[in-house]
Amino acid sequence: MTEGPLSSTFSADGLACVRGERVVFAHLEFRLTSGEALFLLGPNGSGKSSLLRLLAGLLKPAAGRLAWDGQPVAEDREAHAARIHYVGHHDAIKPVLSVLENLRFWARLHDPEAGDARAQAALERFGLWHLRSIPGKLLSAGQKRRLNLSRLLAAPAPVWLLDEPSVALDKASVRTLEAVIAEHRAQGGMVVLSTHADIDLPDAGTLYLDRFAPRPAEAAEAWI
Amino acid sequence: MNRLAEIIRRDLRLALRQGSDSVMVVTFFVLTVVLFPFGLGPEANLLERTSAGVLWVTALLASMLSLDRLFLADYEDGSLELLALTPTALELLVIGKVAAHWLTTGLPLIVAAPVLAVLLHMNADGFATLLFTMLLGTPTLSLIGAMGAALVLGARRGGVLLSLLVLPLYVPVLIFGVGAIDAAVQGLPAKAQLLLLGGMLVAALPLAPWAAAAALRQALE
Amino acid sequence: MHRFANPMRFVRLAAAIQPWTAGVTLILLALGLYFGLFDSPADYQQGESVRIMYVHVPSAWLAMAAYSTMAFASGVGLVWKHPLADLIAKAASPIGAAFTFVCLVTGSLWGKPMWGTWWAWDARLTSMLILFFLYLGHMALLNAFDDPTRGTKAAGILALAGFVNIPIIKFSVDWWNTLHQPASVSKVGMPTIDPSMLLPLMLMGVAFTTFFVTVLLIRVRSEILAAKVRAIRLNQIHSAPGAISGELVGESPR
Amino acid sequence: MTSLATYFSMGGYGGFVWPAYALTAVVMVGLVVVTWRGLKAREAELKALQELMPGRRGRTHEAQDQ
Repeated sequence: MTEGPLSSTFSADGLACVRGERVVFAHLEFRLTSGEALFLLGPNGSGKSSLLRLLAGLLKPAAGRLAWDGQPVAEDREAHAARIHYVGHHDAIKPVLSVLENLRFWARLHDPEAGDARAQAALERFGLWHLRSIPGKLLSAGQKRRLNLSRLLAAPAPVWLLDEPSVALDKASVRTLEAVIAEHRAQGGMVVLSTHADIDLPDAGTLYLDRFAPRPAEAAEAWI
Repeated sequence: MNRLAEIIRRDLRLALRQGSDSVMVVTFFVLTVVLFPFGLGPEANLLERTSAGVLWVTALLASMLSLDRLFLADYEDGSLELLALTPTALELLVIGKVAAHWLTTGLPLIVAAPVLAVLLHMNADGFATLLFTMLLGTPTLSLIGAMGAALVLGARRGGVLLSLLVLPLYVPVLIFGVGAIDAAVQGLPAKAQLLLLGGMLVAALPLAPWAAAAALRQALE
Repeated sequence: MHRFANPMRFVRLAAAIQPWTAGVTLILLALGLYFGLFDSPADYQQGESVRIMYVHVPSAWLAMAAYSTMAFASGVGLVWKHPLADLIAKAASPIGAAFTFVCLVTGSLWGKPMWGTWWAWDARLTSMLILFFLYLGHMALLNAFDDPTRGTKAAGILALAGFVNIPIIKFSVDWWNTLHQPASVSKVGMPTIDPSMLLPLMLMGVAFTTFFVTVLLIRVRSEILAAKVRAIRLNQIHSAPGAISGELVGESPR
Repeated sequence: MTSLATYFSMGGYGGFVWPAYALTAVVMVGLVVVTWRGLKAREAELKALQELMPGRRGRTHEAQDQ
């Protein structure tokens, strides 16, 4: 696999997130090492998606910092982007491209060296290989989600950030996802995910976001 | 660089399969130019004198037609997030998308322009310069337009807003594009205008993708 | 809290400065009007119509100064992420647009007796017209988003792009104008300025500037308070669900 | 009386000079009025909000920790 050092750490210190002039969470911290998984829990609006976007680098923290092996992530955005896979609410599938073309594009964009063998293996794993030449517009919601998840395997990256990955998935596919995550962790990968449905990850840590909700006074503080 | 080629290839493939954009742009261009003789009268002299301006103004409007969709589809289906998370400069990907946009809209305009120039009785001395100005000018339009398209992502009435933002910034390209052709038609050297057009392209090449990438990151926050 | 320099301190400071800038504006305006309308000679060429200059030229100055302010503030906002800078940019743009409009109309009113036409494609007027469109675009972009912070940030990028473009536009319009200058329009530029004309012009120029500062300060204060109101409301939605907060969010006394 | 009339006629340019000044005045006064009203509206809104929030928050947050 591509993990350099045997064990890496991904950590957050005093992280705060401001969305639309509101402090969503503050003083958030966690520490994740290779092979670990982290569940994000919390009610709607507690900032699970915001935290994942923040970890991915789509959002900039209002305060605090993210670090990889102690090095601030903000110092090298591209290196951080190479380390992560982000699965958000949208599946980013072009209706006129075939399943394989869709996957290949994202795999090569993430890693220009990514070979077709990996793409094939990824599609086979998620049960889409027989649909490889079907255009994206014909896929069901569950198939689209599985295609999106195939990106995780088509180009390697140590950190997976999954925002409700089980949405639209049937039971069998959720089991596949669990198995894929387990293998990823066994190879030294990290996973951070939020979910409403049950995804079973053995000995995964949990992060309750409502614990980092700002105190009422602080919430409006951003502008006062 | 591989990634640049990859995104250009994807956008071209998308344009090819979804079709219509290039065809629409060229059709608009041709149709609008053809309207002018009806508005101005078929008198060859008048048409000849206004041909450079008519062609450039119309080309400028046509190239704006498909701009608002440049990033919109990627924004709506989540592709833009993943593009922003690609381990490369977002500016590079913007250049790729602009290149694909220019190949599918700018280039067809350039191909159609000489035919329309004939319809407008443009002096044959101006043809080469017309092609040259469009070759130098339309990429600049695409670049400036990309910045506008990135800025209006998620805005209400983005399409109309886009033209308000972008058209004033198009003025210099228009002035020098038409200026060069007019000079050539009158037998004067057009080198200065062409150099200025080239200069604008060279200036827009780093600045516009930078601004567009900044706007895209804003849109994704 | 952290990087947010205390905006309420700015509000208090602005409120303290404001009466002074307002007072200076009034005094300078009175003086400028006196010298401009009574105690200055008519131009030997343009006659009394030259007095339009005392509102036209300061408007043009202010139109450009406001854009520079806006672009500078936007730059500060983008680089240092200072929300106050974004608000200054947001507050400056309608003022700039208003004075660009004044400049255009007074220019037209000056042009009619001088050129015999309401509008000539004179290089300076044309540049001002484009500047006016840039302002309109900026204001439209500011208000085009549901999330006001997104609007200010997008408009900030636009302001900077426009600022880079203004010299290019100015240059191209000048070039275009010298090429197309119609012979019938007599080129009446600024009259050679006599000291007796310079005095009211300067007075009005400074008065317009302090006017700009005064209005800008009020607008920024207003924007800060609006942001504070939004923050409190958001806080209520998220901390106290129920009838009271719902009711509060509903109304908006504008 | 005639001197006043000659003054206002501005050597025949009164029809241009006065509208120019009038427009400038209208725009300047208009800007001030609109801006000032906006400020007052915000102030009123803020005050109403703060009064509707008895005790819990309001002006006391500086006193709380952080």
